[in-house]
Amino acid sequence: MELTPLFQWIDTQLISLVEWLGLPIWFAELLEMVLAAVAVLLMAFLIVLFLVWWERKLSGHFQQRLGPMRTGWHGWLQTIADGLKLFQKEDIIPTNVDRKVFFWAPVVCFASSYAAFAVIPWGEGVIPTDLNIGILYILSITTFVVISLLMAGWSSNNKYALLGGMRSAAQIVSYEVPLTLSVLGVIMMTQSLSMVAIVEAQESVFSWFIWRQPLGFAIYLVAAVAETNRAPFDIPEAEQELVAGFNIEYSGMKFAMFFLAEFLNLFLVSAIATTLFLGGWQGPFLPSWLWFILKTTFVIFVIIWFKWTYPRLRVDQLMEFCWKVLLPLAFLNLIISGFLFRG
Amino acid sequence: MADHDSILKLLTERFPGKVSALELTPAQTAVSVEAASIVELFTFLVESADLKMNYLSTITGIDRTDHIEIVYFVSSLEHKHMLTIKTKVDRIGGKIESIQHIIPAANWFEREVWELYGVDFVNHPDLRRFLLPDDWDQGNPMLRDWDGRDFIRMPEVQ
Amino acid sequence: MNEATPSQYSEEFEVNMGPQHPSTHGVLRLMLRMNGENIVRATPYIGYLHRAIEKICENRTYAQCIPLLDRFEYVTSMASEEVFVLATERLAAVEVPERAEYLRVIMLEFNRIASHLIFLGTFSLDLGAITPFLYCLREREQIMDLFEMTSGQRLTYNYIRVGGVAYDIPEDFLPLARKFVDTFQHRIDDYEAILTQNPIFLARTKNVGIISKDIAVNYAASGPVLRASGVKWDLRRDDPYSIYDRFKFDIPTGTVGDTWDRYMVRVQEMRQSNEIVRQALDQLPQGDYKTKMKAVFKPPVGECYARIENARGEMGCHIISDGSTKPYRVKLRGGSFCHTQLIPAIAPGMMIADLVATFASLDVILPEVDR
Amino acid sequence: MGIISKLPVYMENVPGGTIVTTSLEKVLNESRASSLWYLLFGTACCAIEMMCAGASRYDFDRFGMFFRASPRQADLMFVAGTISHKMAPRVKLLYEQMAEPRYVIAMGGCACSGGPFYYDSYAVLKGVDKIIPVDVFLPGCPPRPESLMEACIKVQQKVKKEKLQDWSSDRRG
Repeated sequence: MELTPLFQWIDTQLISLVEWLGLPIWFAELLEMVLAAVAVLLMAFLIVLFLVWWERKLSGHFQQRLGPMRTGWHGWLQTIADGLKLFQKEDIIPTNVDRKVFFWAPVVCFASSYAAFAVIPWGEGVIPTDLNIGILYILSITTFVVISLLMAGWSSNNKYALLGGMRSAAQIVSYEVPLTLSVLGVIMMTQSLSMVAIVEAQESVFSWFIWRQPLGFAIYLVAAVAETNRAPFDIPEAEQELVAGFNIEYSGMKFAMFFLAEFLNLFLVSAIATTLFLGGWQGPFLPSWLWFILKTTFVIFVIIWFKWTYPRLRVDQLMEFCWKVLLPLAFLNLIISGFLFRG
Repeated sequence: MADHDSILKLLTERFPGKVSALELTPAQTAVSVEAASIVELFTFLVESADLKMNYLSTITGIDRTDHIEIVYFVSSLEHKHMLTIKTKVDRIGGKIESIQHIIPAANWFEREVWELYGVDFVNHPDLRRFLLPDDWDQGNPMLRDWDGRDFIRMPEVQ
Repeated sequence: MNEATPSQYSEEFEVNMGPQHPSTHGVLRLMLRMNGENIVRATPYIGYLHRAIEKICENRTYAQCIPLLDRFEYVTSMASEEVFVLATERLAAVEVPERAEYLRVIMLEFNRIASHLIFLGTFSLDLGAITPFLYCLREREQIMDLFEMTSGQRLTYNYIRVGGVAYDIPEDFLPLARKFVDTFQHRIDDYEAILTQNPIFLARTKNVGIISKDIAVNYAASGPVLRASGVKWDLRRDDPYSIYDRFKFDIPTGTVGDTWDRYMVRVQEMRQSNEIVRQALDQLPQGDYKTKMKAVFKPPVGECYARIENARGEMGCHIISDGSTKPYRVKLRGGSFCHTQLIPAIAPGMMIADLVATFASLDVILPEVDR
Repeated sequence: MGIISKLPVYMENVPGGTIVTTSLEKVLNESRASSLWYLLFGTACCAIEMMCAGASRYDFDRFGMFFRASPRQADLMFVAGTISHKMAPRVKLLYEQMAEPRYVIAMGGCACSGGPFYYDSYAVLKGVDKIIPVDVFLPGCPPRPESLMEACIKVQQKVKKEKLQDWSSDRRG
């Protein structure tokens, strides 16, 4: 039940349509790209709708309560209701706020995490564009999130937002380094940056990189959790200290964009984890895209599990943990994988 | 564990004119002191070896219609005994020495008595309003003859 | 302006942890003067919950004051009723039957456990761990059922009256209470499993917000805060009231006086209270639950200061009576009042996260501060 | 909210337009009712009952009600507990910071009318409706979590009955 024949059929239909209209051939390519982008956008919205509902249900059951029940069977309409409600909310732009920066911050935040979906391999041959520098592209594009947090923190003209913005920028920038190093370990073994090549290098279950790079996987997971401001590292939005961190002044659709981007980041980070360490879409008999979805959901479950058990780290402990613990471990991991897997 | 009589005897000899024993209905070691020598008494209470009363439970202000009475409750954690100290201050514009530099706990207790009863505590570090709203202009509410803008008294139900 | 840090470009700014802030328990405003992440000066502003309970009590009879006392300290209402009733009974030399004394001790200790459960919940909530909050409230609901069964209310009981208690306990109170007392032991082990050995929790609480012994005594700290600083002072043992001398329980004390010690002292105290309730349930005598009181209760002229060991330290009530049916003056003293006074003394140099953790460990609730 | 507020006026004269507005209205109201995020704001004993209502046994999350720390993102405000004169301006400020379709539940006797502190107290505001418009008054001192749930259901019913037209007129000034 692979999806590649479906894409070939769409491809031929598009070309015949373009010829029938007498347009130049490259127009079909353009149309295909637009279609792919729209498909990924739809997939992104669907994922976020599911994830928000799933986190509330999971957190409910962790805490021995039920989570949303009233809106639809077991509350599956809950996130749609939240989205529609946020759509109707008054869009407050406080007076002494830097208007343009205030307006563009959520857009940059959402755009950067959405742009990274261009190279996520959903399944066999199901990948928007197979860049040969796939993983490098992702790591660089996701740093735009830092800029958007700073923009939000600075422009809201609110002390808490400023503190929240500064803290999140410091946190994400410093956790970028161990994240990249742990990814480097995997790339050393596959000799290629392209996501598809990484996945193909892990055919059988025993050849997954998690077995050959356990330390790398651990560092990646911890750094990824810090990258998305979640769980023990969620200091920017620490309710107790900074009320709501950088998105304190945002309401209505602007807040929804931040909310969307946060969950998109969560999915992105776990998608990369499955591609790099858990063998992407490789799996015995289920269709490839189903394997990819199952593995990513498992990683998301673990990250959500972190959030509802661990207390929060202090800012300086967080930085100390990154530079004095995670970084040396990442270097060690590089050395080990260099020795063990020469050539 | 110095008991009732020995504390009273010790204090009355130490401050002959100023401190005198007091009998209260439920028996307790109580002493009345002049407002002027309050600081002297507290320095002695804190420093003296066999008393060592440095734990101030609370300070109460009472409006006795012709004067304002201030009651200090001091106890010692080592010897486990407690002493009630009562002083009198005149009702309007009463002045008394602040014991904040001897026992820091008195800071907020004195501030409260100042705000609600109007007793002025001399050289208290920051006598500022902290219980009532900042724009409060209706005097000291705890005095018994006080009446305010939207202050509704409960009607007597016979 | 910036004597704290040598760099001449840094500038201090004021942050207002306002009256509406998730981490301040209730409505306390902390004006923090910050230099980057560190606090230079913290000044608490209180009075946002000042309800003038003492002024109201001056125009109420003794029986009418008790519901007001419930709202004075609403997390441990039984304790605030007990302190008022203790002072009145000492003033008027009223005898309380044995069964009433035992019922009072059982209710007081259950209330202490419920209060410490709220502390454990909000303390871990302020450190970011959300799940223990829900577990603690789940246990607390069982205690709420017991209270509701006897006094009819979940939070403001109006149960302890002058001369005894309001109602006798229903039949199915004892089995339920025993069941709770037996299972509660393992529940505390569950909480300790999540929090006590958790490295992040240790990093956030060890050696944070240290209150030395002399600061604690000078600022009249009391209860778990005083004991965590190493002073072995518990009013149930050192200024005995009611029938606490008939129960065997020990007083947990800390050593350093940091946030971790305050947390540990309260967790151990929950175990001790559990033991006290078990012994009280075993020795519960039969008999009537309140003495015969005259309809119009007029205590003699005089004054009395009673103090009891509440979950938040020494709770005192100074009653002055002029012989009429209404108290001439009622002065209430709560432990949180002095603990809030501590903050400016220990806050300089801390970071915001530490101040939040320390303030949560002081377990301050605002009605005691503002009255 | 420009487009939405003029929508019902144009839809009237389009044939069959009213069915569209009523069905659209139903969907919008339904979504607004079933995701009321409440502001974490409690002053006195009612705040403890509100905590219990949010905890495992009575669980607000079943109604889709999730607490938000910042007033900007909240649309339901529980005034839980006594409001003193010193706190009144802050409550008003908080109410004004909330985004427009906002609702207020005056929880407990103190918020409704000053409760046990009505007589002889010089510092208590006699009812929060003197400073902010209140949607549902909830008696009780403190009200049980079940009655708090009932108040929330009443607010939800009120939201479901709202018309799209009254969006065009500025509702509460």
